Amino acid sequence: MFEHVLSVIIFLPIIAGLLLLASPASRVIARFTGLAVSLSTLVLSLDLYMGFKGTGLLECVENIPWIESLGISYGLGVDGISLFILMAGSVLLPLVYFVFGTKEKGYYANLLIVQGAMAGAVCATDMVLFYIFWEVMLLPVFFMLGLYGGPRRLPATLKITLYTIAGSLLMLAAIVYLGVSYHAQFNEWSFAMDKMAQLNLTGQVAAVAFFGFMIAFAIKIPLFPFHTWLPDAYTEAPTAATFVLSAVMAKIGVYGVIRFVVPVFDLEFARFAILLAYAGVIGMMYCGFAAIAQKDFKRMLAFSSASHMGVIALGVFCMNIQALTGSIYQIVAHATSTGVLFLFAGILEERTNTRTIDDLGGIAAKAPVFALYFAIAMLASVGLPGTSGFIGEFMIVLGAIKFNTAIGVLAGTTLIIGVCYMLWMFQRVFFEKTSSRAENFKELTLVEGLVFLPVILLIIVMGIYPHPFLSKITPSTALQFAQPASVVAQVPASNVQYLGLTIEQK
Amino acid sequence: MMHCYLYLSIILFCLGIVGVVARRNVFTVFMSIELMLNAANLAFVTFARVHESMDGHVLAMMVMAVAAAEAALALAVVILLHKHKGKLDTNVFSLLKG
Amino acid sequence: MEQSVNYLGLIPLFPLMGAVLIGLLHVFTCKRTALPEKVYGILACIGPVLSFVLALKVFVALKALAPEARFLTHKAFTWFSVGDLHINMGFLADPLSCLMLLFVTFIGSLIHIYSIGYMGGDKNYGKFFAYMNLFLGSMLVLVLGDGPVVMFVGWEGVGLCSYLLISFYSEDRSNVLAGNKAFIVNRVGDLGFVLGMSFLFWGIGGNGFDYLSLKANVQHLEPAIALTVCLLLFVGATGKSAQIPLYVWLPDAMAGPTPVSALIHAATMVTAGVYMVARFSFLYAGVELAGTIVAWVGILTALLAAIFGMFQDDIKKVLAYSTVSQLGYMFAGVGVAAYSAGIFHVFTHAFFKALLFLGAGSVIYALHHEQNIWKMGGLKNKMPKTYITMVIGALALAGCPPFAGFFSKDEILYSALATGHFGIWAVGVLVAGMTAYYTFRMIFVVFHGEPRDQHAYEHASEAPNVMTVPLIILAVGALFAGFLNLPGIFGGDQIVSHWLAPSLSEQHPHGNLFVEILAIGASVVAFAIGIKIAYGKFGQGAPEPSFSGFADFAYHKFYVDELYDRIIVQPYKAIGSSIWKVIEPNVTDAPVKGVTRLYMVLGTAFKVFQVGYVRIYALYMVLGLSIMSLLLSQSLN
Amino acid sequence: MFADGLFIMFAVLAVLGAVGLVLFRHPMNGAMSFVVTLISLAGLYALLSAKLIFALQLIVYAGAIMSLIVFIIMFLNIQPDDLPKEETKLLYVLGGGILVVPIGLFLVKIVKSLPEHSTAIMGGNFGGVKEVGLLLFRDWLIPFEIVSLLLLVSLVGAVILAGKRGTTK
Repeated sequence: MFEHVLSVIIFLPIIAGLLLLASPASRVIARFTGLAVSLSTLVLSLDLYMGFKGTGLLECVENIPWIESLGISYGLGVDGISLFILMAGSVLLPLVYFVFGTKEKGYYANLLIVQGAMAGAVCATDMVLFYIFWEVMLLPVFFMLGLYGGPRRLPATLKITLYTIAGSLLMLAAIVYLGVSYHAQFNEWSFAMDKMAQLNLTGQVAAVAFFGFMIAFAIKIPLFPFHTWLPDAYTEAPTAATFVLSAVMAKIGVYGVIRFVVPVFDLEFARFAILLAYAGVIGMMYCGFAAIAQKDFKRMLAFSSASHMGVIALGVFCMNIQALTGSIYQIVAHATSTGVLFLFAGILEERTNTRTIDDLGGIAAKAPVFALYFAIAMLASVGLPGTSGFIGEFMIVLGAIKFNTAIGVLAGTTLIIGVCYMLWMFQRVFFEKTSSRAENFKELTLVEGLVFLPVILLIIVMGIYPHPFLSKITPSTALQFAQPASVVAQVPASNVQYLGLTIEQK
Repeated sequence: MMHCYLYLSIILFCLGIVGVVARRNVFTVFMSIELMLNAANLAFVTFARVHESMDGHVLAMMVMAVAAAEAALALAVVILLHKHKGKLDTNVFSLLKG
Repeated sequence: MEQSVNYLGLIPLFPLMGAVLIGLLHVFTCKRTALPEKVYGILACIGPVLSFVLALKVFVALKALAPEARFLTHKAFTWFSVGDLHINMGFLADPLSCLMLLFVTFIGSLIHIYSIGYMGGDKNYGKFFAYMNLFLGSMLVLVLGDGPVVMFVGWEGVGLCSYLLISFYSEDRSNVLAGNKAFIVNRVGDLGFVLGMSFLFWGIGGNGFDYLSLKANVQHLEPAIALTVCLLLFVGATGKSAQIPLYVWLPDAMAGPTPVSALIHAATMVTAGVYMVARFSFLYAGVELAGTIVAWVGILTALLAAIFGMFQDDIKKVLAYSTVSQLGYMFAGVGVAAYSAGIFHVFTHAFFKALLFLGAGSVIYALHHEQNIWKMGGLKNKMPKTYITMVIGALALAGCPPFAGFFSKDEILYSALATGHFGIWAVGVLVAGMTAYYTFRMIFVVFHGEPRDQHAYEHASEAPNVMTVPLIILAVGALFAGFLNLPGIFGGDQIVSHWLAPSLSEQHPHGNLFVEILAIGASVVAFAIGIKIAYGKFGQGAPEPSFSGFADFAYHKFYVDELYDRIIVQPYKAIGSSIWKVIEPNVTDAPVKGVTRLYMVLGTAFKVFQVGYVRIYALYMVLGLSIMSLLLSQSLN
Repeated sequence: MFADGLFIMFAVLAVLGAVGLVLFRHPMNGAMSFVVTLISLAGLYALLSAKLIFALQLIVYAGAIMSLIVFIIMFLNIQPDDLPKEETKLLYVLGGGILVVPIGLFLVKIVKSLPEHSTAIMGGNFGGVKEVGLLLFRDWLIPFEIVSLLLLVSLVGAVILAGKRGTTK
């Protein structure tokens, strides 16, 4: 692990992607460049992971003054929270190049750019830098969706782009507000994240800024009721874009909440946590219910993803260490399970030319390996113990019970809701009689089988032996609760009672 | 006396505006614009005299040069328009209507 | 701790490894040349048998310890640890889990052997054994887990296997639907389990979330929380063990291959709920109300299932309802705090019910997958071994002394009576009579009388040895298992109860001799009446009855499935589609659409100003300039 | 006093010329009246000691630019029918006049806030060709060159635009 490893992880794919766009490379060259770059990023990330000490503080810090008059710096760093989102992106994205080998040059180039931008957003420790990466992240998705998406891609593209940009602008305003308040309180300019935590924010304006951040992140997550862009975008997007959106980008929304909202707006967060938690739970149930009504398996997975994101977001809002850690663990688990499910859905779509559940059937008999992989990813997605999905879900429910009994009980219903639509879909697609479309379904090729194998194994390993992962997460999540004593002291007692707040004191 | 020159400049400028806004004849509109330029020139030269610095003169020269360039182009456009529509009415052209 | 041993983890590991190995072999060969069945058969039996051997070793090791310190632990690794939540992947063997361990591995091994014959010729032979091994491994994790969370791993694992095995013949939609139903209903129970665990953790879990620590801290638990936890855990148990209101999946689960029904849906998995309640006996013992609720739910389930069982015409459905009914007894047992009696019934039930199912499987096998009892008849001549063993099983099930079921069931009823639960006892005796009736109704219809389907009858023959030998072994168990816990009145010393005592927080009721005799007498009388009626109606062969009135109602299972469909499944789907079709576009998305519409409206409104005349644009400019001037001149001076 | 008299005369002429420009219907009349304004302005420049600008105003503006305009007007051979019918002209002039009043007042207010200053004719070389030329080539060289470029561009543009043939329908 060398000094500027984070910068390399971020900019290697971005530069490679831009070069690809500028050059007249053929599809094959584009694909192999993408593969090579993403694999080298993977190697670097693994190196980073191995060298990660798990102290809970930021590691691999880079800090170069950028716009000094405003105190904006090029600041990077990872801690136990961001590391895993970074890893999820690095580990999962190379899969796409293996699985989808015949796409346009722009497809691969955009994929590279989005990978770099997401890494940047996750590593940035300066709010302005974060905002820049946050916006850059959206552009490749816009192009991929608009250029290579399904037949009804244009409305979906417009909706996701405008919707998220609207949120981002609110966030920008809130960032500027924070910077100005920092200047007012400490008489120097800074947008560094760790300094923002010292801010003493009160009153209406702080609440408005809080919602500026929250809405931006809620749209990205997407948290109920800001999820309406999701079904169309996930369904119409090319598989790789859906994969990126669900597996990593949505998580950066949650990450943003943990990293920016919780430390800076601790008071507002404590005040509104119950509201947000209800939004998470209702979103989980709402999307879960909607999933059962879908005829298109990609759309069903989209709703399932939204449903799970509700649970993950809930974990953040519960304000205790179990739920928060569970949430981060679930982020990784969900990235591996649902992300892979989306890839499988893409394979299904490519090989059968349909997305309608009722058109399929009996694939398990035709492609046992594919069915096995799909089943494992699906079981992880429904949170079966022994797979990665259980640990996080269990901890979130556990934490939610502590936070608020009603929310905890409602959160638990994810166990039932998730399994209903998943099994229903699995039954229609993989069991029953082989349908005409599935008649010639090809089994995964050897390469595909081998490429998916590590992820499938990861799902199982993460379920059976999560301790090594958790031991890197917990120091950072524990730090998040290092200062809630002040929160407890400052929230009026009546308020605490009224909202039913219980803040972890550890 | 300076005030008088400036008041004159203001009056000419306002008359220019009225010409632009009120008239539909292309030539009149065009010359009203020239009038406004001249009003500005007068102010420049006045201030040059007041400050006893000749930068105002230079600026006035430049304005004249720009006016000349403008005249050349504008008249070319007028000729084109006349060729197309046979009218000198600005209201003939309303392609920007929403 | 010197009681820490390192081989406990291996017990579930053997079958799990077997499952992985067989599964991979199957997946990679099934599309090419399939491996010979023998390979799978042998591989599949290695794991269970090794586990059984290790279970014996555990038993011996436990036996050597003093009764009050009779437990072995094995901490494999830290599973997860966050804040004060520390979960180890740890295993605990105490008398209770050891008893479960022994019979699960024993019966599991037998059924594996039986399956070698029964599943012969199936194209998914390997898959079947992979699932079976996976099931056994999960069941052993459930039994051996040292805390509720590890138990939950097994708990869900067996649920998964149950799903996979019910939908084993996955080409048929109804089988898969039955599997879905089982998994989803189980999940409802699991929700209770998870919530129960969570409440328990926040109550007393901070000092360690395994049974030993929990047991040590149980007195710190607030009574209200304790009641909540007990009830929530019991919800989990009703799901897994098919009690009211979640029993509906078990009869449908008979869609799976018969050995599956025997192993999973009769002998082992479904008793997990009872095991769990016994495991948490330290908790339930402190909350009398919870126990009473458990007992009543149990006994009412027993009654309901017995009613259904009397009118079924599918041989496996009869057995399925009898299973539900017997599970009800077990819950009645653990509910009245007679944990050892409940567990003992689990133990004996495993033998005779596995026996009955395997016997039924053998009949079905002989008749080429015919399950309707009204198409059978007179088979006792054709299949003597099956007949005799099944009769033994039936006698045990019906509670005929001195078969296994008699002692265990009597123990439960006696405990109910002795602890003053007269209602439960009375219902229990009634159900005992009904059990005898429907069991022998089945036996008489299937084996006695004249063959109803001559063609099938002629082709029927005794099953191969690999199938009959397990039957015989189980029959021996069904005959003699009861003597292991011979009550004092018959001169026994209740070995099993004493063995279990260290694990359970139970006080044995000190009923007097009169109560004991009353209990036994009533049971025997009920049995006799039941069998008498059955013989009277079906002993000499009877035509297929047509039901009317109450019988018809019971034949259709009181329309509970239809009711659930109407009040849960259909509304669920309706909510789903109304969210998708109505709420999502019209309510949730309305603000977004509203904003777009607002832009449209504003655009149309501002379009008016775009008149297209240069002059007017200049006018706007001047207007703006003028207004600005007005404003600015205010600020001048 | 003589200078004041001249100023009043030129000012009145300039305003009258401008009013004529705005009001005359035919552009030719307007152009002629505009020439009056330009020449009066040239006189005012002279009064302000801007010798070079005075000359340029006469030569370039009143001479070159205006003759170009007049030439084009005559070239197009405008008949009264070609002219737009501006029945509501006076209304517009009135409206425009009302609109510009605030602007004018605002400017007047600004001017009033400036200190009064004499504009007596300066002797010496102020505003002479040499001085302005030196300034132009010393301090204003780059803008000067840019303006020359602008003229070139407009020249080319005018040729291309006006020289288009056959595009009429």
